[in-house]
Amino acid sequence: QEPIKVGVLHSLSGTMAISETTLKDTVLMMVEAQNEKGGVLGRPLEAVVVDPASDWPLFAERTRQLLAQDEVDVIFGAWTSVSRKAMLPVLEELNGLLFYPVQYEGEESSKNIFYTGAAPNQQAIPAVDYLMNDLGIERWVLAGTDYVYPRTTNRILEAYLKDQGVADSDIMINYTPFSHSDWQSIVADISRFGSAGKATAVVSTINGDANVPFYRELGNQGISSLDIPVIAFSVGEEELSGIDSRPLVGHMAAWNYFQSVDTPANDAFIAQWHEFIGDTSRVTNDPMEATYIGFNMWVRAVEKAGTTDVDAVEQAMIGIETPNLSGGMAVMNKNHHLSKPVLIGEIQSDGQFQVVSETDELVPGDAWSDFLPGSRDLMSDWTAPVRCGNFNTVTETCSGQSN
Amino acid sequence: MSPGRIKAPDVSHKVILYIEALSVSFDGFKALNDLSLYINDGELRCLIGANGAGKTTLMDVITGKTRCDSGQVYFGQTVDLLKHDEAAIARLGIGRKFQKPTVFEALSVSENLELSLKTGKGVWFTLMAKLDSEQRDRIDAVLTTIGLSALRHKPAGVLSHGQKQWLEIGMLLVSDPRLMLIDEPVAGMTAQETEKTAELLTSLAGERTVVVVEHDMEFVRSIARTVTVLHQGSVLAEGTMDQVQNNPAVVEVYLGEES
Amino acid sequence: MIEIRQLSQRYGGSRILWDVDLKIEQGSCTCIMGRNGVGKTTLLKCLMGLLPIAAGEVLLDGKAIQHVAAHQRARMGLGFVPQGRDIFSTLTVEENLQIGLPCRRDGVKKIPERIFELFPVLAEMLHRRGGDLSGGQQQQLAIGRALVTDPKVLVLDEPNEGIQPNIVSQIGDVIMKLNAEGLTVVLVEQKLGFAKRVGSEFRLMEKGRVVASDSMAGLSDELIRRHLAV
Amino acid sequence: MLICCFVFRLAAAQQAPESEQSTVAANDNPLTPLLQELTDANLRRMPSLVSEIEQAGGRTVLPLFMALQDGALYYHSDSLELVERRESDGGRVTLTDVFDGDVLTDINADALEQVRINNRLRAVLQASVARIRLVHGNDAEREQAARIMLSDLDEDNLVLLNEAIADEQIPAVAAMINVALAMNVLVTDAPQTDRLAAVATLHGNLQGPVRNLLRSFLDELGRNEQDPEVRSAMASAMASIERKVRFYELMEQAFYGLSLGSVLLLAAIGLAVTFGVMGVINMAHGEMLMLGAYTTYVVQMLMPEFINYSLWVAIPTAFAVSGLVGMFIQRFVIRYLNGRPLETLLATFGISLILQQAVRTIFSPLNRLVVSPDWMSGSWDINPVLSLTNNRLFILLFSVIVFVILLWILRKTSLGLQVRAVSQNRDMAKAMGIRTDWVDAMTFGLGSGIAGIAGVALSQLTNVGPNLGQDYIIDSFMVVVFGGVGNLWGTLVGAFSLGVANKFMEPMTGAVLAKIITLVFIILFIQVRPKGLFPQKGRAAE
Amino acid sequence: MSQLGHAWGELRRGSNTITLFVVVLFTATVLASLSNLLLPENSALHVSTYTITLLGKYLCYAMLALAVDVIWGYCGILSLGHGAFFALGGYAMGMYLMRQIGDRGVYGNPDLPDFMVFLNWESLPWYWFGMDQLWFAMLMVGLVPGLLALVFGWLAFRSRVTGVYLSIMTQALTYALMLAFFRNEMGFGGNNGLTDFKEIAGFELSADSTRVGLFVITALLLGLVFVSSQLIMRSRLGRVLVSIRDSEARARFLGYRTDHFKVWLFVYSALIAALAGALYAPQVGIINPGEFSPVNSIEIVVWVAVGGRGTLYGAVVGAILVSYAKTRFTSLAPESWLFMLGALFVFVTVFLPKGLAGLLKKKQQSDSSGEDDRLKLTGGAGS
Ligand SMILES: Nc1ncnc2c1ncn2[C@@H]1O[C@H](COP(=O)(O)OP(=O)(O)OP(=O)(O)O)[C@@H](O)[C@H]1O
Ligand SMILES: Nc1ncnc2c1ncn2[C@@H]1O[C@H](COP(=O)(O)OP(=O)(O)OP(=O)(O)O)[C@@H](O)[C@H]1O
Ligand SMILES: NC(N)=O
Ligand SMILES: [Mg+2]
Ligand SMILES: [Mg+2]
Repeated sequence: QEPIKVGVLHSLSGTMAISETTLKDTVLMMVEAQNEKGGVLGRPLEAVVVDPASDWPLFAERTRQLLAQDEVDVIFGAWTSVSRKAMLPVLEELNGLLFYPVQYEGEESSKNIFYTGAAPNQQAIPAVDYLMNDLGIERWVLAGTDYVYPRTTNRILEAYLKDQGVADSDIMINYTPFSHSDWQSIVADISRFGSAGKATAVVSTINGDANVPFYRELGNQGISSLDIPVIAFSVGEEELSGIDSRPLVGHMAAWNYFQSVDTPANDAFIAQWHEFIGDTSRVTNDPMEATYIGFNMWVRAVEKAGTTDVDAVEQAMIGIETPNLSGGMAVMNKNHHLSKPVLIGEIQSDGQFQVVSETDELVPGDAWSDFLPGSRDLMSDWTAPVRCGNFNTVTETCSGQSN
Repeated sequence: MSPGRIKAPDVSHKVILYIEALSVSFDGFKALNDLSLYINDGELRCLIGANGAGKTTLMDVITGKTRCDSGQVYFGQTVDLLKHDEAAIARLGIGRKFQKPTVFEALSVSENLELSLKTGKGVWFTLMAKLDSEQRDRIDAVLTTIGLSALRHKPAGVLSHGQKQWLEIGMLLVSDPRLMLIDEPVAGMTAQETEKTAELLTSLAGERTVVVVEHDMEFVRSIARTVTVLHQGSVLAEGTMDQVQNNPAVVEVYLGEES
Repeated sequence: MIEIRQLSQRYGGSRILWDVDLKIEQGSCTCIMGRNGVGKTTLLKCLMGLLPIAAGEVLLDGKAIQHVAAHQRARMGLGFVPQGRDIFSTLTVEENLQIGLPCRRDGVKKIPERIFELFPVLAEMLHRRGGDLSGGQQQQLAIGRALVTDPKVLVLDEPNEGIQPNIVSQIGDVIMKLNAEGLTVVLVEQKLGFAKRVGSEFRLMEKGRVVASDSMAGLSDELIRRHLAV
Repeated sequence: MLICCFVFRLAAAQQAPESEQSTVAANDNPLTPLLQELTDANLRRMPSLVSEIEQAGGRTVLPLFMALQDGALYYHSDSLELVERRESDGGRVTLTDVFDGDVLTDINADALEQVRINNRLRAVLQASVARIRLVHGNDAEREQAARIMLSDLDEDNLVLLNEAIADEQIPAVAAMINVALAMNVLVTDAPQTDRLAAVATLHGNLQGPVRNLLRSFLDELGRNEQDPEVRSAMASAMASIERKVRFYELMEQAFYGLSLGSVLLLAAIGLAVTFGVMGVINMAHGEMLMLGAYTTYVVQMLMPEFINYSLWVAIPTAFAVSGLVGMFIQRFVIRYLNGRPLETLLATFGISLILQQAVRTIFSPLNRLVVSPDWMSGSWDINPVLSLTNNRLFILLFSVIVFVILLWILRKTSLGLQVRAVSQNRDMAKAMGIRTDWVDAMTFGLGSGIAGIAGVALSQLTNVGPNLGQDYIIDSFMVVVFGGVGNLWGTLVGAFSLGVANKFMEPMTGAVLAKIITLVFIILFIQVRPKGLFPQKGRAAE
Repeated sequence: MSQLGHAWGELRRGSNTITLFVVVLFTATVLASLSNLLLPENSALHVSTYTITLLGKYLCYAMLALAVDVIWGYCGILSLGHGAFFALGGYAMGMYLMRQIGDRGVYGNPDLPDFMVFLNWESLPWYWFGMDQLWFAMLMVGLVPGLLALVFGWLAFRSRVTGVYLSIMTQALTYALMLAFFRNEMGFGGNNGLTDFKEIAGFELSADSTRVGLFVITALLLGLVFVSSQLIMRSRLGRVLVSIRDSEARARFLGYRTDHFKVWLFVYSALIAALAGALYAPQVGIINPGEFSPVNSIEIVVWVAVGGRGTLYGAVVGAILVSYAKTRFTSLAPESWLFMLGALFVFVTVFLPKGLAGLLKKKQQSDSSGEDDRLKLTGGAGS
């Protein structure tokens, strides 16, 4: 039987290897497990792993290589938005299929990409709601790494907070470069901002590497979750495994999945992961779950379509439901985004999260934010008759890449 | 096309180089101390003086390499050398041979000479420049004079110490300067080569002005008309070779008993 | 004391030394002479171990040393004053002198006073950077530096280049004095007068070969004309 | 019954303190059902439950609250007995009785479940603990309790404060309580004289709540004090506070600057040796830092019980590891590049790639967890607005010590002299009997080893991951060049001045722009002083 | 006129490296292009568009390496920041390509690129004006990096910043630019940079013919830059540059204003780099601040060193070879390619000090060297 080729396009070297290597392993694990179950459509799966080396143009080149040279049927890959943006034109040109497993800023919907991570409305907005309603936060620090995901998320949050009646003077926005390591003055500023007598929280979109020194500085300056809680969107179990989490107990993160979620599916997944990676101290995290969901959905869709043909699979994907690890079912919507539950967890001293809040219903991922003027009127629907990733509901036209 | 041409210095008062009250110090150490010196046009002047007297430093100031603390240096009546940088001074027609031979090691011997030619030195000029036959002849002639014809295509880096000395002299010759400052030309040369150099320098004087620094007294004697003795940064004595040689102060600090 | 047998040397493709044979007697002062570029410096560097040799043997006190590292040769008693002085320019005069101390076989850890007696100017300039000295001062420093190592053989490459006359004669005196005290001297020298004054032996080189060797008295005008004249 | 046994223990615990004789009989102790409820209450019920426990138990529940606050309160899944479960650095678990602190050995740790806690509960606990401590705590605890109450002046607390001031002996504690009371005077309708006296008490007080309160009185949209006399007193009190705050903020900024400088210094100082003195453009320098940091990680892995001492082991080990790797690199690569400094850039760049990938392969690409020892955590609180973090303080001190030692080695040992000689003229150095090979290897080893030590310090500040080196290499080169290649003092001054400049700019420009401005400044500065702050002088340098 | 003739003469006279280089380059280009366009896709000789794009990228890198070699190999100016000029050229071209998207962006805004729309930019910043015209964009491709090089070079060379100081300053320059371009406020798309290009000068970028066209243009320009650089290096100007490399002070005493030469060369080199960047952006499909990263610039230097600095063809060969190795290694051995690449660099420096070109030269030399060298060498003075 000719194998079905699965492209794996995660950075194994360079700055992003820190996060992406795990996802490569996750895909390999899923492929292996699927092959044990007899493959897909009776054909074995074969993973084609390449290393784009955290170099964005290389993502485009490798995508082209996977699609044109290796002729893979699907790609699981990318972490940063810029790498996805670099891949996108190639995917559309060569009609490839990408599963993108990381929370991102939204404002995109391509026929060739399925977004299994959270859109801002599946992470940021529920998190702020929780802080505002349950913790009575009145003053906000929006701290992020200076790139498009934090920028967009914070812009959305700013608009949202103002909608909720928060004054300008009660919002502080701060951006730092990638891998920023000297947080002394910023943390001191936050501390000062938070000592004005109003309950203050930090909404952090600080990216991976910069978090360790950030949290260390928080701990050392004695800012506890009681004084100024921090809720992060990019800090998961994997990031915490590199930080001494004892001083961070009580700070929070918002995700669609936590390793600590107590479900049979999750227990099985964790066991499978530990066995595959051969290290029981390795943790799982949200992008892994997103990869897991994406992979299972793709398998289901291929089986449903009876072929790996991209157009057929793309259509078959919509409406597919597979179990997520936190207990419910994840649904793929017409806009290529998932409906998922949103969880808020507090950091525990063992580096795990304790879920303190969970949305009652699944939150459908929103490709276009309702809080940005440019995208308020846009919607995405890849089913007939709209078949458009950015359909303007006012002018009733589809602009851009879908032409 | 000759963008390299530069007005000749005004030597109406016969003096081509005025040095007045020149002082240079390094970290408080006075290398030149209120030194005054006048060089006539067409003269062959020998500059002697103890090691460390400031001879090389003087040349450094004249050629723009070292900034002085105070004093004046004029080329002819009008050109204030202190206001020019090295390249401009070189273009004015002041050439120099260094005490420690410095040649362009990666370039061949003849290319070293080609670059020293007295022509335009601008970017565009050199981009378009081509050797004309006159220049070619000139380089050949100089190569013969300095005895490096056979090595013309060798990179200058492989030359021995003495050969580099000759090449430096060659570079000076080919650039045809108005004023030549020559620092220790015969160091490391055999007696015969020294003689040959003496002849060469004597023949150059007259049309050009030559200032030679040298410790080889025989050599100095063989070329000198006027000798200036520097000591601790100022002029100790000046005169003919004989006068200088019999000056007890000079004997004391420089020549020693046996000369 | 020193014997060189069938020494050959090449720079890349071109051969500089051709089967050089050379003997230097204990306590002699041997002048190596020859035109520019005949290979004198190259020969000395081969002797010091600073250049790899292509073939041949170098013996010091009957022991083959061609495979001994340069720093070992220095410790075995070869003191070197190179052409162009090669002062450590950012080191002070004092440091330049101190560098040689560990080489001494007698374990003395202080710069011997003797050096400053020979070259008083060094005492004056003790704390100035070596590179700032004038050429002549550097030359004296270079000789002083070599003497600090308490060598058995002093190898000098044109030590008078650029030195004021009274110092030249002083250096000559120093060399003769040291020689008289039993130090073996190997001297490359272009100036005939000086060579004749201090040297006891001469070796003439031409195109990478030793073409004549004799005691200084045997240096005839004929030889000079043939091998040294331009 | 197991519950009986538990209750018995509780009763015994309540008997223990002499000052407060418990009159509650074991059987009708109102605490018992509450404590039992603790084991299965949901998080919404918890806050009120905690208050009830506080009411019922008074000071006896303090250890319980402390354990709960730390997430160390567990219960046995069958017996529902409450125990305190603590884990040492090495992972050894100790179970103790919540009330008397006795070590319990007869309980199966696997059957324990944690009493869950969240932030809201922590806040409630903090207030409860403060209330208990205000009365029963030691001096420091009482002062802190009063301070916590500053931002929470409800009636209960005021009663407690008023009681407490009556027999408070310690001036510092009394002062803090008085501040709280004075704040209360201001917010109640007290007569003018009282209010003026209260303002006088608050004059120049740096506590955050005091400032906030005064600000709100001066704010027209806030409480907006009407009485002009009181208002002007408040204004002057506020002005004096703000003057002090500004001063301390300046101090704080200077400290941040020095501390950033110390990190730059540590990162650069090894490079000042390999690059500055030896002239090797060492692109693998960052990886030497990285190796030092990973060494710290490995050391901590090997001695989990002694985290507090791990750094003292890590420092020499890191020096040895990075130093040996450096010597290895020198012996097998750089040695062949003598006299070709620019080529060393190429080779060391290759080596840096190899080393990065090597740790990725060995330790995984993930960041490694390096723990701070207790003595490096926390901060030195000088006053409410100025506190210096301990780890930064230690690193600042450490960087200076490393600098002094290095300076001593290069100035006072023969190695220092020899390396300078070798880097200037290798052949001549050989001719002077110097073992140039050995000197090169030792010096490169020294520079690398120091980088390793710096890595230990960095492991206390930032990620220990394969990219660690890359984050510091450019800054290191910048510092060395800015200070003047070959001059250690230059590196010192360069590092500290860049650090301070950066930190003084940051509040105005933000971190990114501050960094850009610093870079542009360095570029322009080098135009003015082409050889850095402390150029090598003399003829040879030309 | 006569100069042209002179140049032509230079070109013909024994310039076999030039001829060889040009012939090889063009044969390869023509063959690759034709086989992509004419041969059916399943033919064994068909060159895929993927390969064409890859080759196009390599040629851009080759041009960039050439730019570095011109200053480093011939004038001893080691720039660790040449990626800056490359990236600026790329950005200028990228801005043009962004403007060409017009209202086909996801928000359908005819004036503002997408990233500006969703970050709420009201209008196009002034520096974006005119970038919708190819000629203007091309002007900017040269002007902006050229001016930057001029200002930086003028400042640095006039103050005699040399050696590692200069190298580190160029690194600071590109690093500062990287941080600046990362900032979203700059209006260049922040970390994402510029991407999702649609067409260039009216041609669909995704069409094979456009890709081949870009590839051919790149090859042509590389050839042109190579020939012109080769001519410069063979002129007296080239020798002056080498003399500056050997001893700048001495060159000054000969009357050369070495700072002028260096500034001129630096600008020339920056222009080549910018041109390479401008060709790179449309072929790769994205330009972002990562191109400014100092590591990228170091890699360029590595290409040159591997190929052999001081020989232009060496730089070209080095760039292509190392990039090819990287491409191969990252797919053949994704987990360990860095070991191989790192080892390659170490190997080349230790065993091939003059790079691959040096290896070639050595072979030639050892074939033709004889014992008669000594005659030339021991001439001595006079005779
Ligand atoms: N850059 C410098 N820094 C410090 N001192 C210097 C510098 N240049 C020269 N000197 C000092 O100035 C004095 C004069 O030096 P100079 O080289 O001019 O002497 P000189 O007359 O040429 O000697 P020689 O005949 O030995 O070449 C010396 O003592 C030297 O140490
Ligand atoms: N590094 C080198 N590479 C190639 N050839 C060299 C090198 N160094 C010296 N030579 C050549 O070797 C020959 C001998 O040089 P050497 O320096 O030994 O001469 P020398 O006898 O000391 O001359 P001088 O009296 O001028 O000092 C010269 O012809 C020189 O060109
Ligand atoms: N999509 C992100 N987190 O870059
Ligand atoms: Mg002199
Ligand atoms: Mg010699």
